[in-house]
Amino acid sequence: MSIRKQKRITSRAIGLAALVLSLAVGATASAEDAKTQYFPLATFRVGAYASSGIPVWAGEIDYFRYINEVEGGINGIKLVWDECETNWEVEKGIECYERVKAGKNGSPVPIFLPHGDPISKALTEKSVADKIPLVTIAYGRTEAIDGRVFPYSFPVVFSFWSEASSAVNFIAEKVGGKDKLKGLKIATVYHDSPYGKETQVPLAHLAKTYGFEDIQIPVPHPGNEQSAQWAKIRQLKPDWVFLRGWGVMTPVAIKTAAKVGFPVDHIIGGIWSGSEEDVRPAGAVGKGYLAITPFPAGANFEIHQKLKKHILDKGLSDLKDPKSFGSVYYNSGVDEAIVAVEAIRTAQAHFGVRPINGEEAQWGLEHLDLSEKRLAEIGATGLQQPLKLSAKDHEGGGAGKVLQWDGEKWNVVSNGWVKSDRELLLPLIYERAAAYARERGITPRDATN
Amino acid sequence: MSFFVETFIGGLLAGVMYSLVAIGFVLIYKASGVFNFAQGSMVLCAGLTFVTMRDRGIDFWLAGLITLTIMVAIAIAVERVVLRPLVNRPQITLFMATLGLSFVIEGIAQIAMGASVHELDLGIVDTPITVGEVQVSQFDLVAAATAGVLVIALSIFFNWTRVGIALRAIADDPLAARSIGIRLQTLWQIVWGVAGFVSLVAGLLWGARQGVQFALTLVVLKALPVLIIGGFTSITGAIVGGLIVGASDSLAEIYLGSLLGGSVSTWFSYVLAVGFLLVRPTGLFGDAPIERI
Amino acid sequence: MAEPILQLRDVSLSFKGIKALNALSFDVERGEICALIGPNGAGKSSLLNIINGVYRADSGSVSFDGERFVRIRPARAAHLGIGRTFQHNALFRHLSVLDNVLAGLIRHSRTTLIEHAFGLGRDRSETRAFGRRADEIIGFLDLARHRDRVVSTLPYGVQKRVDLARALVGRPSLLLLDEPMAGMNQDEKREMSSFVLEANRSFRTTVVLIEHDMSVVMGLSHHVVVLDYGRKVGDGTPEEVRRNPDVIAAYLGTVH
Amino acid sequence: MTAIGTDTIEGFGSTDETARSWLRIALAVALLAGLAAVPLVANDYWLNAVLIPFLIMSLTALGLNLLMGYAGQASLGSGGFMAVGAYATYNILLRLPELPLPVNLLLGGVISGLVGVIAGLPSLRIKGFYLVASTLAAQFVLEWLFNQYGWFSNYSTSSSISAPRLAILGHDLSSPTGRYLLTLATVAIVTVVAIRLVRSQTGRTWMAIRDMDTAASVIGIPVAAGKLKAFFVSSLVIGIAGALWAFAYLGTVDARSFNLDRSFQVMFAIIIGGMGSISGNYVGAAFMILLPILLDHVGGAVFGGAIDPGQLENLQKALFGALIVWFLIKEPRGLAALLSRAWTQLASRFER
Repeated sequence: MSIRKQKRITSRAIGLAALVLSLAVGATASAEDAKTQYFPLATFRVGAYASSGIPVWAGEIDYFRYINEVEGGINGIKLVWDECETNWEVEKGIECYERVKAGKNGSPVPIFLPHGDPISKALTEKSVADKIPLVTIAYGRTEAIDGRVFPYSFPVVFSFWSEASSAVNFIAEKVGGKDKLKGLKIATVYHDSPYGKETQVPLAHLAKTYGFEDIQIPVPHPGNEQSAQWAKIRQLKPDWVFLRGWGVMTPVAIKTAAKVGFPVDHIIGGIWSGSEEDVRPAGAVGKGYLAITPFPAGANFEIHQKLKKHILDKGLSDLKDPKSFGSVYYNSGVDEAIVAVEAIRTAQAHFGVRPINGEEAQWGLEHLDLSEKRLAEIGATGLQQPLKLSAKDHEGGGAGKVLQWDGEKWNVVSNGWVKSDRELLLPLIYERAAAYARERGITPRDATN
Repeated sequence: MSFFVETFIGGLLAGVMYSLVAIGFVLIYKASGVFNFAQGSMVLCAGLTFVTMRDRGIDFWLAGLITLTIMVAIAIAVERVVLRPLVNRPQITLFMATLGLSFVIEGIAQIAMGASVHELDLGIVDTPITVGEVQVSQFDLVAAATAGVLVIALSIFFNWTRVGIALRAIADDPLAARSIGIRLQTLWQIVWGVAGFVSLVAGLLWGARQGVQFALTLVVLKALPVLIIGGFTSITGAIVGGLIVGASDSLAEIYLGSLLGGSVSTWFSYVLAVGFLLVRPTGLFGDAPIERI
Repeated sequence: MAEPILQLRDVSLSFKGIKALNALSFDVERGEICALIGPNGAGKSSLLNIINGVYRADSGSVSFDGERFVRIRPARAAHLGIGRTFQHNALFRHLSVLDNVLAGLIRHSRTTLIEHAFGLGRDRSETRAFGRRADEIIGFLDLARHRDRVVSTLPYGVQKRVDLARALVGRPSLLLLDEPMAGMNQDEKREMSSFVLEANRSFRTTVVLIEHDMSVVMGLSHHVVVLDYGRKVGDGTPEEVRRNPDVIAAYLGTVH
Repeated sequence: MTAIGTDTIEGFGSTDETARSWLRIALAVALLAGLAAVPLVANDYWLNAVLIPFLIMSLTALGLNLLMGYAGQASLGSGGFMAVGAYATYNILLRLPELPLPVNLLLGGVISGLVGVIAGLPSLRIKGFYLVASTLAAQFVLEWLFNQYGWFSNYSTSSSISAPRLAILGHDLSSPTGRYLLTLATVAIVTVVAIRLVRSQTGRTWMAIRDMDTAASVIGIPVAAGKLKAFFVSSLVIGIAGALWAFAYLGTVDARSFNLDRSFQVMFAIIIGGMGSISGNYVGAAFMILLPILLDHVGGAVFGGAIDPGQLENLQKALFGALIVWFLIKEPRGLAALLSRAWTQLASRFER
């Protein structure tokens, strides 16, 4: 055998050894670490959507650090976390989930944050089998609100259906009441993907209820060319445009809207079209653009002062770009971390102060009650809406604030939280959940306990 | 009717944007016989480099010059390190190698310059111009004019300079090129360098249109049908192909989309391209090889 | 006398305006060896390509075995019994000699994809039968020791023989050989000539061949057709052609 | 230059393998037995995230290799055909629940194969890289179709499809072990059939078309039928792989799982593994599926915490790309040829 070949084989053997080693290290438990609470973070720092993700993890990690540094953990149980790259792809997301689901160093996984709509959908059933709750804030399967059918999926705070309904209600607020919606034309320009289509059903229902005209205009992925769609909008002349984009689609939509002369202050971006990263690349024409979000931007919330004092100013922040402090995505990370931490706290109150496992965290989530009072204690008044979950309601909130871009930053322009018509939509959601249960042969849980 | 015209013109102008990217492919295909998938990453890299320097306060033209230098350097390096060792290998292998290469360029560009989204302002005002009832975007007109200038410049370059003539010669016979007195390798590097320049222009215009971000790499997907229709070896073909793809995509999205449910533009240009291929198996302007047995 | 196996009538062909064949007519009798000669560019290969359907004649017709056609698909020509070897190497280069020869039998196959996939009855018996036929030809052309070698690794002369084997194995009634001896030395040529002769005799295959070496042509063929710039300038027995002044002027005279 | 030139492949497809074939068969049986025993020791992670996707990717690569490595017709439509297989199988399971699972999978594959035949029609006229580009039309149309029309996903809100209950003869296969064994068995059976096929008349037809299609038609080989059969068989195998990808691996998918990136991944697998080689599919799939995971683990173990995670991820991506390019340059015949050389050396040492 030639030396070269031998070298090649040796190097391959080393590679293999390294794999085995790294897997083995991951599996060894050490008793000492079992006093920590483990949070695996599925992140996407590579690929087309990395720019939207990076501030989220920063907000999340900063809040975890704050809990550890200032509060000494959750009732003394320190948080540990590590990241796993998903590229926002289902396959890699599943690899991450499988990698972390057994916990780390003896500390169990209480909650998995899939950070990606398709990933969360693919994990729906695996998470039930593994008893690990998925918390998907403002994304994920809407019908998972029905916890009787989806015990381990938590589309908390603001589902896509609520997003659509709140957007409509904001328009009502602007035009002077829901009765004025009649006869309006509302065009939804959406990313043509399962995520984008989620709002078709509720909007059709709301259109029927309030008498506005529901126009649906798909934009094919990735959405870097939309002249046809906006030419159509110029022709149809809708009164409002509800923009549900993702990634590059949003800035291109705003720019193209300007090109055809559609007033940008009559475009309401959805949750994933409403960040600084979405509107900044559109440049000057983005001024006046609106967006509905459960994560209002701003760095003046009480929790932000604390984060600044204890984390950012001490150089502990995960934030690359200090400009992003208080941005929509940063705040979404903080929000998500608050929900996770409070769910653990709730579970601890029931099961005892120790690292909480998935099954216990599921109980914690279903009994989560983020009241105004509790939010004030955390310092998240105005940042997070009050939230009360139950087995029948895995969403809890269902309201968003509307922001307007002034060319530099977002300002809240809605009258506080704009509530969605949950009472109108919930029956439909339960119906769909029941249909899912029938198709899959799931017996819904009894929700009385 | 004005709606049709507007859609049509909007599509044509969008098509010019595709052509801009497609020209880079044509150049490299002519020189190295490879469909260079990494062109998209080069467009991203160019946009990102430029905008990063602008963000640091570097003068517009200086930033352009530095970016150009970097792009040409990358292009030449790619030619030397990746494509030359793969010479005489199946075309599909070369293609896949450039795809692998795009991972490298994207990875390194984002390590060096981050993954954030940047605004790129070229100072082009974009209020629509109204002619009769038809609106036309100023920005798109500027982009189209740029593409036009680029095509004219490249045509002059290929038809009247020694390098250009030699380049056309190597397509037929590598020995002929040598007889003109230009070394083949120098020639390759020059063409790759020019392709680097083209990716800079494309990067700037696309970057200004949608923000400098990762999605810039996806523009190659629209360049492909442009090239199939226009032929892999013709700059004129790239322009004509771009116009056809742009206009037909827009019209299909509106008129076919209302029948089939939208998003037809994800595939329409590809199906159209296959249609063209069935009639002319090497594209509208492509060179047809003669098979002998 | 029986009807000629092959009849060409006024066959013309042009490439981008240049006439490659100009109203060409001649017959090939059943069982003979017919040589096509002429300088390079005389249109010899084009003619073979028209006979087995690779090219389409602009005008004129071809009759083979009583069937008249202007345009025929190559596969159809093969099914009618027209075999063919190639001037430039056209073997299946990554396959072994045996597989190349077996490929020549594929058109006789009666088995289906499903039978191949699961190795069902008929597939097995057919494989055995084909193997026997292939081995027979391989033996006949003295290729047995190369049987399992990949053809692209074999010397040129051997590859030419494999090409012949691939054409012969399907027992064609007409065999078109495009310069079967090009690039060979005298020994190899002699060997190849004897194979062609042998094939003609034992399988009663009619042969049309293109060859430049006059000594080979004169020794091998019963009938010679001379082409020059797409025209027929001579047609007859080797002796007649040798004496034909037009031929001497157009062709033989120009050769050293 | 041909698009799929196999100029660098030597000796593939010849039948001079009888000498050591008993050894090979014995080894294959031992390997299969070993793989079947894996669930006894492996945890969920190994099964769900490593072995199942690796096996399915191997199967997909095998499908494409039949078309591209054997019949010489390159295609970037693999993702689309996987989607056809997945959605077809889903609908059969949904609408004809009484059919046994293996029949379902096969039927899904056959539907995918028929779609493949349609997508393969342009190959009768278009050659080389233009054909590659034209297969993209199939990829995009199919992806669009399943996203666009709710019927395919039984009108689920997210147009995604979820694995129905997987069972054979009453044995529940939804556990990781069950799904792994289902995948393994499918891969083993398809591999055996594929080996038979490429050594048969059909395989010879394909390789003749690949090596020289004009000569093939002249000697009477049915070139058009051969190409379409290659598209059929290839898409059938890829379709089965797609169904497994959806149900044995992911559980819930939408059409995006079968996008162009998937097609590229499969293409990489066979070029790196080795075109016109059965074992190359496994090696190539291992490269594409396992190497990134390995890089991630090694990167995490070595640099974890020291380097910013974003930088580390980008570094891994760049490194993976560089490795792809490096192997393409260094090993024209694919990693399978490298392993085969090593095997020959080993075997000759063994015999001595």
